[in-house]
Amino acid sequence: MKIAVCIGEGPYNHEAADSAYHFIRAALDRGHQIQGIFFYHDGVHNVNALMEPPQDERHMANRWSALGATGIHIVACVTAAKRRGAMEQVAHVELAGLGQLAMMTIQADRLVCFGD
Amino acid sequence: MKIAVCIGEGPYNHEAADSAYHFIRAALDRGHQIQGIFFYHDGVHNVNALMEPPQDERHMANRWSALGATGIHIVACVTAAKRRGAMEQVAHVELAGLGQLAMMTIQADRLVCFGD
Amino acid sequence: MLHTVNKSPFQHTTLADCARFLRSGDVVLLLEDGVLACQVGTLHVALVEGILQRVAVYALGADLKARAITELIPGIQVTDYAGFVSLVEQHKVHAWL
Amino acid sequence: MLHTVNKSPFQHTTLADCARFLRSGDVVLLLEDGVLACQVGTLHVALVEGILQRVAVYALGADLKARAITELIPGIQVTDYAGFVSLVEQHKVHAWL
Amino acid sequence: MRTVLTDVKKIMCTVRRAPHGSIYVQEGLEAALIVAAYGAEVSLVFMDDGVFALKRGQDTQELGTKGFAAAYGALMDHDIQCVLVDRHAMAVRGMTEADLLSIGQDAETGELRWPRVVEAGEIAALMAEQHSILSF
Amino acid sequence: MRTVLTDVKKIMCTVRRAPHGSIYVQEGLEAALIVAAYGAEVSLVFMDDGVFALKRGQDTQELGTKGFAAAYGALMDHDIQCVLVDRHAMAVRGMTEADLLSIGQDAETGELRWPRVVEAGEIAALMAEQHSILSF
Repeated sequence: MKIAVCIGEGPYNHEAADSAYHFIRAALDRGHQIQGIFFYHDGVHNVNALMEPPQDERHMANRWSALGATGIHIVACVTAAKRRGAMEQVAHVELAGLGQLAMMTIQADRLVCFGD
Repeated sequence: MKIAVCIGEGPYNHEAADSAYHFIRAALDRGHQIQGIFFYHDGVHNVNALMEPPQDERHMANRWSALGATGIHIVACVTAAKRRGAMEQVAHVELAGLGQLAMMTIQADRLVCFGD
Repeated sequence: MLHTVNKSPFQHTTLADCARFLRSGDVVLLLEDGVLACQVGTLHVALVEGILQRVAVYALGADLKARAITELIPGIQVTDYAGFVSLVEQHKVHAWL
Repeated sequence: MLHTVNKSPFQHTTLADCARFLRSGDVVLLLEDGVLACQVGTLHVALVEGILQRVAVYALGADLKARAITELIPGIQVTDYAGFVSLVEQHKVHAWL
Repeated sequence: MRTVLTDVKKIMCTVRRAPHGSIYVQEGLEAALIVAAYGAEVSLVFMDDGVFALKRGQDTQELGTKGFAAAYGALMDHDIQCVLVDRHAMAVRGMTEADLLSIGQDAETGELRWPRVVEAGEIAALMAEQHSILSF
Repeated sequence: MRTVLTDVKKIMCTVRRAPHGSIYVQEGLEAALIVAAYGAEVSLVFMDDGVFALKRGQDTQELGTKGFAAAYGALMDHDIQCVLVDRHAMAVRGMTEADLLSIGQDAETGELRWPRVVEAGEIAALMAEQHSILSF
């Protein structure tokens, strides 16, 4: 099954991004295809290359980047990111418009939204 | 009167930062001294130098920077900012520890918190 | 004590939570989505009227205008940011975030 | 339809709001702070029991453990992220954010 | 901008948050317009505090924010015909149909278009028909 | 780290959010410890969903997050003696005193310390005595 995921909240502040990550990992383990991951609203902060969490904490941006390195299409909304100053993305993440969210949603069999 | 302000939410996503800004302007107009402005939690995104909001929208980081240029002590929590990747501040804003929040709170006559 | 409430009473319990901690002489300031509590004819009029019987309630005019809340429960006082500052001069503040 | 609810029922109306839109065959998944609704002996047991009479209710085990919710209202089924995926395989999703 | 697809997908956007206190309504409307521009059949449903986004007379000038009135004007251009609002949510919030703002004009007749006030059951039934649902 | 001030200020930190769904409790505790380290007399009050932060047995291992148990261990080191929890908030959430976790040991006697369960009126009275209140 092709699954798209939309994430609307930033990392650390809310659990939403953690839930999305665990869900995506489980979906991959069950053999599904992730059609795409779209970061919207404050979600764009998830893939900020400048984050330096404490060493004993999970590194959210690196998690997303690692997923992107496996070929999963990961997009942060460029309009939302510009507004919020999240302009330096980790590797394997694209900055693009809402059209990507539209395409993912239309092409996937399922859309799952995470947020606050 | 000496007033300290703590802001716990990011710009644009929530109205909290707008409310804080309007409150601070009104306090200055009434002749009060702003002991300091402390950005905590997602609030650290307020002073991100990389934000580029649409031209017809308010520019939150520039607003804060302009207040800082008048001599008001503006601090973003360094731990919160590192975690979230808000590492490039606009001018007239300091990146520092929670001790600054403690000092502001202790030294001011009033503390007003804004957030989600 | 000045209690600031910035959440809609229709999806959050914040205003009701705050009401349990009010003392004589306290003041409630509704701002941001909190001003939605001002509207007449809603499910939560009794909650607001109960609070009005005990303490003064203010609402920020800019937030009311943004949300087109024009018919207010009688007794609620509309103020502006300068009025907010004035309330802060008179009271310590607890923000019910 | 799979309805995901991630808010505490004690400070948000999300679960009650969602309940108004449930149809036969739907499923509710409680996750994040939403799992706080599972606790026995709370103010909102009747709300949860009412939902359980109409549809299946699941809760994410990892979120229950994080919050030390160990005494669950009978009928709630504990699942994991793989179970979440399985529910998504079977249903379209509406997230009550 | 419009892409013709052989298989038109039904996509619902639900708006449950209050306007102005957060940006979700504004960014949600922007997303709904784009999804429609990509050829999906979009329905836009205002529930819970989202109904306040449809209140007539919102004026954000004093707040110094832009608001999202322009997005409503674009709904018809993007062929978003199905704009629903939950009757119960309006009632408990003291809103009547007379409080609703217009969501644009019919391109042909020039008549004003309005959100359609419906029961929860109709919204739930429509949800069940969707290919996917975006939450704002 | 401790600064001696002639005029010790009373600062209350209120915790009203549920733990783990957001970071407010964790960052709030970090702030409370620092404020105490700067010589203020800190009281820490758990109200509404904040009472869940004091539930015994929280285990975030499966979530892959760090949690904030360490912060509780540091309360006594920072001389935060006044840790209150609202009785009504606990009751409506199905929590009893037996569900509460310990907030450390007395430095001299080694006895376990516990949050003190109090009525809203006592919290409101204590609020009125504060120099300032931080909300988390």
